[in-house]
Amino acid sequence: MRISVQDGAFDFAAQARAFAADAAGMGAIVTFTGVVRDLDGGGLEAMEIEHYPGMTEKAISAIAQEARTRWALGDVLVIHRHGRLVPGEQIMMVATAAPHRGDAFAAAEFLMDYLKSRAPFWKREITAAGAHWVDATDADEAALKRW
Amino acid sequence: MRISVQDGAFDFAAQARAFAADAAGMGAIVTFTGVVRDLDGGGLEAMEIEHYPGMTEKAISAIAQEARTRWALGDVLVIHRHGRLVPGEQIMMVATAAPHRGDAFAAAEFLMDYLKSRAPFWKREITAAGAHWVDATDADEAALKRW
Amino acid sequence: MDILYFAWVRERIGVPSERIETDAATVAGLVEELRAREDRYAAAFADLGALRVALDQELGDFDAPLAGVREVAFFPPMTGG
Amino acid sequence: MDILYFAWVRERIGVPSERIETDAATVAGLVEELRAREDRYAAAFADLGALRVALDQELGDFDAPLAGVREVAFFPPMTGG
Repeated sequence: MRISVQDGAFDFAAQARAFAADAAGMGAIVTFTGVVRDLDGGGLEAMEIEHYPGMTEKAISAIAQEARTRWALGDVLVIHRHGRLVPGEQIMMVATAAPHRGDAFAAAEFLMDYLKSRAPFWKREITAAGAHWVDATDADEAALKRW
Repeated sequence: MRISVQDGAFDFAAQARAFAADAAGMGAIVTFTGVVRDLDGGGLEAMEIEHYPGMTEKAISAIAQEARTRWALGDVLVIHRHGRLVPGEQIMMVATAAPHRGDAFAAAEFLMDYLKSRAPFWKREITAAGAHWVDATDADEAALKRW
Repeated sequence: MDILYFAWVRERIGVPSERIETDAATVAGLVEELRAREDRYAAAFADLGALRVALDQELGDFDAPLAGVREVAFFPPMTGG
Repeated sequence: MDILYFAWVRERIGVPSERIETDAATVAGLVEELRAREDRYAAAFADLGALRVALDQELGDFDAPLAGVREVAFFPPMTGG
């Protein structure tokens, strides 16, 4: 299990390659990558991500451990950036390896749902008009109910 | 949308990198990679995958098109090998790009469930004791019911 | 009409494909004709519940009509992915 | 006790953290003390439903006891991923 909270960029494909290479005996590997997307009407200059150093790593570790108790997993990787990102940059990724595809998919979705609402990150959108904290959505909170 | 049915190996990470690079404006990228796994008791020498040339590409295209009508997707990639593979080799991959993570995950799982049971591939396990056609499972058939 | 066989169906019948003349109206009628030919066909088609059929490379049913069909394939349930 | 603020809570209060002395028994008691200090605290803590709290870096509730706690953080609902 590897968890990295970092301000620098990561190479999603290189991380996926290394993760897959280490996943001996696993039949299924799922990756998710989140990318900074422009606003629907355009105009996003940057996304700034604030976090709670110390708690962030602990919270993600707890979420990943929980995933390991719920599904038969070989390995888990979580990388999440903080700081200033521009549209098109990769914010975060998760990867899961499991003997069977159902477990790999479920764990990856579980990790994403929990990272969205239970890891201490806060996003702020920067446009020409100013800065705006992104609101948590009811849909993201509701997504936790299914687990 | 790209679909490749091939006997040669593919470079999962390079494919994932190219797919992500082309997915402009997408917020979520999901990849699934299937790997030949040894039998639970060991002893798998090879997995031979037979397919139905011509129909295979059509069937996968139809599945991918169906995914595009069900979810808001930016792009879809499916690579599936046939021929003789040894444990640890990657059999196939799918990748989906979407504005939102729910669509990317759902489409990737849908593609996998349909590829398992509706694309004309047949797996044969080769061990020292002989060759054995892999049986389709009730679980794989049942997985289609949720869509 | 081209008839194709895959996986253990191909192994039981002994050839991957063959061209036949048939007046059968449906896939089921074609299966009856094939079964009557030789034991290896009877063995391959013993349990239709264990078989799938494609007509011109589209999955179909055993009661599907054969009119206009050029290629019929028989195979066990698929195991891709 | 170290008190940390994140996102718009930090912006409203104007500092990312501060050390305070408190006899409050619970998080809610601490919030009452802070609200009484200055308008900027009253503004930040106007709607507890819009806030989350962590005690020693674990998510907690507003009625959680403060005994033994060294670090309390207030912030809006998280938006990671």
